[in-house]
Amino acid sequence: MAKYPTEQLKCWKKAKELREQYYINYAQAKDKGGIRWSGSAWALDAIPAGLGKDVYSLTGEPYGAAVALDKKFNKECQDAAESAGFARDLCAYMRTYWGSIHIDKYLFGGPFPKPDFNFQTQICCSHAKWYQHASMVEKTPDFYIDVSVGPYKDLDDDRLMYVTNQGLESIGWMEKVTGRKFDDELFIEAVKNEMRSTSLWAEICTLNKAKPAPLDEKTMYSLYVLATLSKSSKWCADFYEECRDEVKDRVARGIAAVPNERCRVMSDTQPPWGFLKIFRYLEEYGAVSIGSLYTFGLEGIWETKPDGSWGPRTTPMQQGIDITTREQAMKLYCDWNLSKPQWQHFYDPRLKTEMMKTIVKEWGVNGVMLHLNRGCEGLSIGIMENRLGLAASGIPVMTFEGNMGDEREFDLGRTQNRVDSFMETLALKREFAHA
Amino acid sequence: MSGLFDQFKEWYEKRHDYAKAWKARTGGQVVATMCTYTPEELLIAANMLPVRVLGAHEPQNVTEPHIFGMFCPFCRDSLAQGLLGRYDYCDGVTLTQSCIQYRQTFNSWREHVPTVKWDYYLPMPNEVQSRFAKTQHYSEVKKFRTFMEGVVGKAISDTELKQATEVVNENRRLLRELFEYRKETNPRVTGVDALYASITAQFVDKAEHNKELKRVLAELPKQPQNRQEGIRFMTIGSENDDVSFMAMVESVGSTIVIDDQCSGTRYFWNEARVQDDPIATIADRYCERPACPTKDYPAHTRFDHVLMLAKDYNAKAAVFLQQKFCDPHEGDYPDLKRHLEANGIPTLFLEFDITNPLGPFRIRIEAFLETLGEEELF
Amino acid sequence: MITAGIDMGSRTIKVVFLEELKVDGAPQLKWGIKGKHIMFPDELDPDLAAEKAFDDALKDAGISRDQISNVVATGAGRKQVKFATSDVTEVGAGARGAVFMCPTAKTVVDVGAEEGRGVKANAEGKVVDFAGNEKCAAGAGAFAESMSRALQLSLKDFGEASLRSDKSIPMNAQCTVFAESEVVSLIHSATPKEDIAKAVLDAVASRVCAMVRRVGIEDDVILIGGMVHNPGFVQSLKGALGVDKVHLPDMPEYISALGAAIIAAENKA
Amino acid sequence: MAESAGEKKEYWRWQENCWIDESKDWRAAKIITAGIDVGSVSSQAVVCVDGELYGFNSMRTGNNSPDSATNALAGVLEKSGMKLEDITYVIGTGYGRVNVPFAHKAITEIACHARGANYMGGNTIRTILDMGGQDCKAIHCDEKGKVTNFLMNDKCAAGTGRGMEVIADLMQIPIAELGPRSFDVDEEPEAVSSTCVVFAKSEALGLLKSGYSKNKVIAAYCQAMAERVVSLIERIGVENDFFITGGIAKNPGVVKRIEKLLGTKAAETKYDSQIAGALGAALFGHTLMLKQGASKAAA
Repeated sequence: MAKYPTEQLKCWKKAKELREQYYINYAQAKDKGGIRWSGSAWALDAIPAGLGKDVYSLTGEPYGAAVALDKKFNKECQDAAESAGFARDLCAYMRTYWGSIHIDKYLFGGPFPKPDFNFQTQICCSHAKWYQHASMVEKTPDFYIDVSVGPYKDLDDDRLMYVTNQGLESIGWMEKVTGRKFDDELFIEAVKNEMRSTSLWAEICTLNKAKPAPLDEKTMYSLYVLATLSKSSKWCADFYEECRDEVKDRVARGIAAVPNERCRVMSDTQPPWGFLKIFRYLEEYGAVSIGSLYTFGLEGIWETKPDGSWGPRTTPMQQGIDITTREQAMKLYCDWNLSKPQWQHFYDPRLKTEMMKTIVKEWGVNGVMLHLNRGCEGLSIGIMENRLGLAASGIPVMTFEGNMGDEREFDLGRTQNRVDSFMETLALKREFAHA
Repeated sequence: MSGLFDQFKEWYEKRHDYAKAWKARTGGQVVATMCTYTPEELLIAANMLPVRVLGAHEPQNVTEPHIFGMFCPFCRDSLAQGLLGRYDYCDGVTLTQSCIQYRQTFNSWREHVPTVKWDYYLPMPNEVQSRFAKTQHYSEVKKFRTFMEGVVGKAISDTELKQATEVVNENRRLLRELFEYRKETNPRVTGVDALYASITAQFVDKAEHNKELKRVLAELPKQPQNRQEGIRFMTIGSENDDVSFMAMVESVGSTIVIDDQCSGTRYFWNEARVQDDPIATIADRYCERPACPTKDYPAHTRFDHVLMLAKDYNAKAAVFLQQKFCDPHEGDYPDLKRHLEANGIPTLFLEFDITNPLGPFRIRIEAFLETLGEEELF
Repeated sequence: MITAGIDMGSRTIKVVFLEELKVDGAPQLKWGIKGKHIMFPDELDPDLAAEKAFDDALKDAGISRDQISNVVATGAGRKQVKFATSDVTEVGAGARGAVFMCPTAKTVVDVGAEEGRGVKANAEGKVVDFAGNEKCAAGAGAFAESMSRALQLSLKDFGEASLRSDKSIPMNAQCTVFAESEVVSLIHSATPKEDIAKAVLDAVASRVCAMVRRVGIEDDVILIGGMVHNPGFVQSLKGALGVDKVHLPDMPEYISALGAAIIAAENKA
Repeated sequence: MAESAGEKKEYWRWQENCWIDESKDWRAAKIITAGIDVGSVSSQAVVCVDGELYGFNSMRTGNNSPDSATNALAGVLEKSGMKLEDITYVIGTGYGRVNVPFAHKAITEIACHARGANYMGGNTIRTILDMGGQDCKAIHCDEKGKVTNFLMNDKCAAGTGRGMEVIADLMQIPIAELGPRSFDVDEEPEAVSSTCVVFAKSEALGLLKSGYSKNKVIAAYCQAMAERVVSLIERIGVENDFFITGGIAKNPGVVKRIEKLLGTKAAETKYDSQIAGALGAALFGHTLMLKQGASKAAA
């Protein structure tokens, strides 16, 4: 059965520790007089970094995903949000986060640590509502940066400056609500860190083009999560460098994530976090999920290389650009973020279909599994058009229904049944069953 | 009842016939629009007829391949109408950025409705409260103007823009005048009448619509005020043109006196403040209008606006008409409900789908009315 | 060589035997159906039920167990069949059986008790693409069945009644449970039975059709599953799909078991 | 068709029930009123004499609502020897409330359930949960039994009685036995994850295959239903005393679990919980008659 050698990823443990430390740091920030803020995993987090070296964030979506792994606590949160009158079809992470505030319990122990301010990026319809309600309940000041200026391919200076100006405005606001002086050097450093982290993460994903794949999607979740927590921190960028080197070494030595790799699939949108075993189930068929536009493009920043292939975006530092002023840094930083692959489909599903087709081609993917995620409107918008677009290109594709953060909407038996049918269309037989 | 609003009713019921006839008569282009943030002034200045796409409230099976079922029924119904060829007379389709759900309708429409010749996505800022929003929207409206000039093959002059703005402003003014009558005790204008008037403004030639509004406004003072108003309701939500629902509500002991909906007041509430630069006039107007929840942050400006409407129109209770799966409204609902109830306006929540079961809705409305009255039973 | 397919459904177990026919000079294998059998399991223990169904079927067809070279199981309980050599999903088995019965079929519409499915198949009967309904739009055969009960009609009369109606009453609810209330209210408002029957079958056909649209509707279309027996449904389905002809195979309930038996033979060959 | 072979038992079918209070003499009464609740699944008739419960009949709704209303009332009339003319005022409620041919007035079941609960559970009842066949309501009322707020399930049928019927059918266990059986388990299972009624069958079969006993599957379903209902009721808030009406009130497997989740006990009643709507209607009729009498007397 096993065709390839495999071994545990060495930096996996470190990633786990960094993640745990992050949540503890946030909870304990006040003990040392630090600053706490909360916002999205795609908030422009290099900006608050300019407030000092003791600034700690809590990003809402990863927090929701972390809660989703704790069935009992998750339900408590979801029920609390529902009792407050919020519909079940709203963003599952958002409901979890609200519920956590309403019951005043933090997943990692103690009461919910109230942030000094909420700092959010608005692209989907829920991101502003999320922190509006949170701010109302917590009585916390809130600031939003509207980044919905259309797809990156159509970006012009006016659009870029709209976002940049809001970023610059947020600095004065933060100074006012925290009483701290903003440090441009710290900010510029954080911008560089973020560019480094997100470009490196794209590079790590690129290494998964190798056969056998050195990483499977389930493992990638434990790695990419660090960027969703704190992409502008030095520890995050440094970790990705270490991780990149290890994955490179795995490729060189032919180490596989799934030793019986016979077929490569990709998924889409967040997985149903309570049911990651669906990836183990794929392995029973020798199918490895090499990633998704979600794992690649939520925190990875990409560009099309001269040879037409997809690879990590070249950072301004690599281009030899000297970043010296707040204004220059902000503009480069906004431009960088606006090129995020996972923001493009908000305007047109064809952009996402094309990116997925690129992944299929370059990563040697045999079939695509689309998660009709009832928990996230933003990432499942246009998903049926993606299905049509992929199928029209002759790419085998299946859909399954679920919810990233509300397991009541996922049906394991039915999903496995769908996977069975899909594997049959890919001419794969189940080889073994996990205990 | 015969009457005063029959022309609006006819336009509503035969909207496709109307648009086709308009096209044949004028030779102008018809544009499918998808959100009330669309700067119609620009389309009118280009001698086009903006037609807002509405659903048909019929079961359909054509959108399943395009939109996943957990998205808002209005968006799915709107797409269905395109896929079924009901808007085959529309030359172009345009969407001004609001909620992400609407974008699916627009994207699938521009890709799969074969009669579409051109399409334009206008990425209007969402954070209209930002002090940079108007500058940014100014830039976007300007780009739209340039695009439209390409479509019609000639320049759209400032004078044409100013004239178009005046026509649209007049329409807004007249609708406000009409809605003033709803403040009366035993109002002469019912919720159904008002809906016909405001929804048709979204697809009938504005000059023609203005003429009809003026005629109705001239007749209204002569109408008797003999309707028993019952409980005065306000409706809150996104798009609603379910006339049979509205008629049912008004048949069981209530009158709908005002709304905060994009099929109603949000569409026409504020006039554009005329400035020297016609583009600035237009861009600012849409940033200043009563916000859809999608664009209402950091401050919830809607909450006090809705309350003000309820007070001004003496609404005794509010009914939320929630499009199922509409996240922006679902996100506002609990806090808005609390805000209204804290200020003495009880609320009822109803969830709307493409087609609505009138029977179960009637039970809820009647039960709600019973909580507001029926003292003789106790 | 005789192979067998066993379809373990939630309420019935179906068995089909297939015999290889030797035709001199034929380039491809030909098969003939050797026997078929249907059973309603009383007990919920799937092992015992499968054993019993298979034994009864063997007896019925006059075949002994050692004549069977290969058994492929399909259906919801396919993993429970201990004596099966391998298994195949009902999607794969259904498509294979359907294309066997109608070699020109490209689109297979499979209407089961709970779920409707659209399958795009190639000339070999392999699945190219498939789509099944999501939660809130589910409900197929079982819904029609319980509604026929509510109207106090047999399923057969129910289907025939619908053919006598030319009304189209839209069903508003997506969820079948709510759709049931709608039917009840139609009954209360004294709507003629035939109109209600048509409304129900139109609604099921429309849901199924929405699924089939995902994979695309390409001629020829074949319908499999118990609803083949329901002429009213077939009529509604044609209307919804906008096609003139829908192939209706003989022994439609056995198509999945048949497909499994064919796959058993092909795997052996 | 092959499927028609074999008689199918209807395990989901619940008991029909007719009762009169033999200790009362209706002939001596001043005011006799009736309430008729025609629901989508069941119909009830209640007769009150002088504002007290006298008799009721509970039966399945047939395929004609006027007939269902007539038949339901006929049960009580027959048992008591009363005639329709003896009843001064009739109020219809429930889904078919406007189809009760002999009714003088129609009132929604929401108001009637609250009024009925106020009688059955006492005037300290503030929160009522009504679990019907296809819907589920959470109602708040004041000390007079007047509704102050209510919520109904929308969009999803999970947590309605229909789900229990499906399970009864699938498990081949009469519906009345489901509750008691749900406690006959070695350990309390977690709730089934998906409460979708339409997919209940496939989910239950999956559990059986994974080694669950029938009772354990039932327990997992009762728990899921309880959780679903509690999430509805928590949106409106639970204020004591708390009372459950409707068919599911007779299923201790669900009721006990709801009580556990809410941390409060439902008020007990000696009456059949299914008649609350019809009873409320009859009581409203009584109040209206009293007021009319009073106004006549004054006039």
